[in-house]
Amino acid sequence: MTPIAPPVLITGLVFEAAPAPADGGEYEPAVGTSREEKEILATLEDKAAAKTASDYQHIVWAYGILWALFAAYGLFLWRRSARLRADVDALRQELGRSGARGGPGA
Amino acid sequence: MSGAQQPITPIVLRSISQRFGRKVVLRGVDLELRARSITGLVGANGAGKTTLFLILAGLLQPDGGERRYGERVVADIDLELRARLAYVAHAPQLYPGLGARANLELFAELRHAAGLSSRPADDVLRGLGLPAEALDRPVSTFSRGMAQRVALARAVAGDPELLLLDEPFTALDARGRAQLAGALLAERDRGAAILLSSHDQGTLLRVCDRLVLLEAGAIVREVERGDDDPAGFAARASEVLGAVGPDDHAAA
Amino acid sequence: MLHLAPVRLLRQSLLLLRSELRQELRDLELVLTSTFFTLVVLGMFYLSFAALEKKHTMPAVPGLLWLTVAFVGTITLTRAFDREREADTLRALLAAPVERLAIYVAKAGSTLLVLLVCCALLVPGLASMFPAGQVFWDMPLETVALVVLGCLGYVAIGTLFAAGLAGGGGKNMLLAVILYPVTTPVLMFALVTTRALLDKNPNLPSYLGQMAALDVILLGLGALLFEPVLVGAAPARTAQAARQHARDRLRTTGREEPR
Amino acid sequence: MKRKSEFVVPLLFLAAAPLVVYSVQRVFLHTPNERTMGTAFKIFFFHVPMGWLCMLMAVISGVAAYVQLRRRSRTASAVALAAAEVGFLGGLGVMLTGPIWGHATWGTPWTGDARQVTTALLWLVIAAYLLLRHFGQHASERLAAALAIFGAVNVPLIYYAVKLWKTTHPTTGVVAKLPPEMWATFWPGLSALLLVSFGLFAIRARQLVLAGELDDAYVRLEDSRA
Repeated sequence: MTPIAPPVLITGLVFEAAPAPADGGEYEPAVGTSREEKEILATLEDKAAAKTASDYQHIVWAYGILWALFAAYGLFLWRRSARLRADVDALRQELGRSGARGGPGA
Repeated sequence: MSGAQQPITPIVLRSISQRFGRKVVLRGVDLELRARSITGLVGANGAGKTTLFLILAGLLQPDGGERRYGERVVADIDLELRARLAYVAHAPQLYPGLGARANLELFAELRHAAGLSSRPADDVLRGLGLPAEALDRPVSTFSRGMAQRVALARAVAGDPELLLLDEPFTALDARGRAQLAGALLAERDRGAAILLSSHDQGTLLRVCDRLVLLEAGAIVREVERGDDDPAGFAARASEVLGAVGPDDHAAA
Repeated sequence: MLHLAPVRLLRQSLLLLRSELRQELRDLELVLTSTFFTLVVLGMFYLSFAALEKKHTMPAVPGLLWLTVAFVGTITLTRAFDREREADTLRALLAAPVERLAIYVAKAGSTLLVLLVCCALLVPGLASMFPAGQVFWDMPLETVALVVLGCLGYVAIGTLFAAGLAGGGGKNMLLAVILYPVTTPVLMFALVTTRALLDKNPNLPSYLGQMAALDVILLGLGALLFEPVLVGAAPARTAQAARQHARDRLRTTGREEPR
Repeated sequence: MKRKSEFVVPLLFLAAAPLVVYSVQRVFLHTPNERTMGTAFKIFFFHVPMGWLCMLMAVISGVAAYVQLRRRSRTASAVALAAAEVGFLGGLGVMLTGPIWGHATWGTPWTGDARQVTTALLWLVIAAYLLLRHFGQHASERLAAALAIFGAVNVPLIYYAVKLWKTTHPTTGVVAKLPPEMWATFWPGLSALLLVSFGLFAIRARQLVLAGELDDAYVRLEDSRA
């Protein structure tokens, strides 16, 4: 967690109060980026990270469904094939039987 | 236009076949229908009789085989051919709300609209024994036999060269059957080729010039009435009729 | 002597349409059941939506209008062809020397008339029920054009499929299964146009024109497919044999004539 | 006897295999994220081709159905049914991934705009066709063919409806405005999908033709015994 304390929300007030501890020397303002910008960036990065994560979840779902659809259709086709093959085998058997009886198959 | 003058008889079916998937309804039927002749089609229920009628009337396209009407090999039964054939189905196919005369007049007007002629409705209906008081009653009040007569009247009104009758004698009493048989003979003498299916053996024997036995979608027997030997025909015909089996008559 | 095909088509269509109407006038079965159903639906709409504010009725009215047309259309077509099926009269017409297209035209025409009678109740009903429908009163000509075009498109498709099911001995349950998805494009166009009418959109004439074009396409398609669907075409081999035979005959007669 | 078509299917799949790998690699590793729609844009690369597949198959089915109706061709009947099945699959893919994309980008699974609605409609017509082919009797096969033809006619309506109803959905414009590297990813994905789908379609069509021939064989066997 980034240390975003409630005061940040009222940034203006916080930063008005901030330049005070000149005596302590423990606080040194970063050059180039203000704390405000940093914290805004951090929030945005957080949001972006969350968005990307959720996006990836969506992508996984979408692609998962697509592959599953095709797999299901493949399975359906495969089952049809098996049934057809069984049918052809049955026909062969019938032919063999009528062949043995001296039918046209002989 | 010159084709219209040529007769559409004889009608020749050559190896007509019809199937639905693995169920074969007709297998290689060869049949010839000649002018001035009544052919009786007999066979058990489900032998494919009705399908054969539908194919001849142009209501069903066969899966294979050839239909020849006169000189023409026919792919579609077009309007010109339909003008010269008539089909009486198992059901009377009449508008129940209309009277007998109105039913006939509708079809007569349709013929006129196409430039075809038609006999006056009243004449045909009376000729088939429909009482005058019944002419304008709605057909829905008719008995099955009366409706059957109206249907036949409608068929013959256009003087068809080919008359297809699927079970016309059903639900008729003996007098009605005799009347109908008389009408059929008259149509034959006018020059029509008639195909007739029925379970009524007596009438078949009386009117038919030829009997054809349809079994499981194939024509298996044929007997013709010779000029010389009426008794022989009767004997052979009874044999064919016997092959249908008695159970099926009851079912019809 | 046979009349030319267009003459036959026109005369036989009129005859069949007249016969349809005559039979309908005898007992008014279709008109009565369909208009009654329309009234019932209108009543249901009133109970369900009378409390809507005006801005909400704006998008609701087109939907209510065309949804009702879809319902009534299904009922009318089902009943109209059920009657044909009960007496098997459709087959009698198909076997008679009647242009098959005339059967389509007559059936579509009579169904259209029944639908229009229903709309004659439906549109004023909606107009008086919902404030947004006021436009129907304000622009009567456009409203009539819209309703006629919408119903015509619906009937053009509906007749084909209802006849196909009635002729093929198919199951009637399937009619609803087919009719709704197939007629939705027409109804969608009708919806858009109705919304344009209610919005007083200046492009309304162009929308109506598009609907007319769609109707022409659908009628053409219905007419084109009616005979093949009801009777079927000859198998390719048979058709080829017939053509070959015709050619042979032509050749032989051609040879004989010079002699 | 080996037929030409028996080599076509493995060839299609063989050609599809590297394309599938390549397109997946491109989609997930190579292609930059789209700015406004974010990572979820990657769904686009299969969502849109699925839509195209659905429409293409509807058109194929309609044309085949017309041939079937006019010439009574059993092969055309098989092609029409196979195409409808694959089109149904494509439509289902669109309808399922569409809401996922919509949820990721607009926060709502169903925006209810014209293209969604009309695709759903086309899909319903295909579904009705399959129902009729499956449950209708023999005579309704011709009616089913008419239904397939109407499905094909619906396809241009789908495009037209988008014009008529201008809404939030990315219209054809978005696809056209795609930067070239997106297109470079899009085409392999589309080709892979089409190859696989045509492979499945060919298998199914051949199965149906085979089933018909099998019927013939049974009938002939029965004939020879009679």
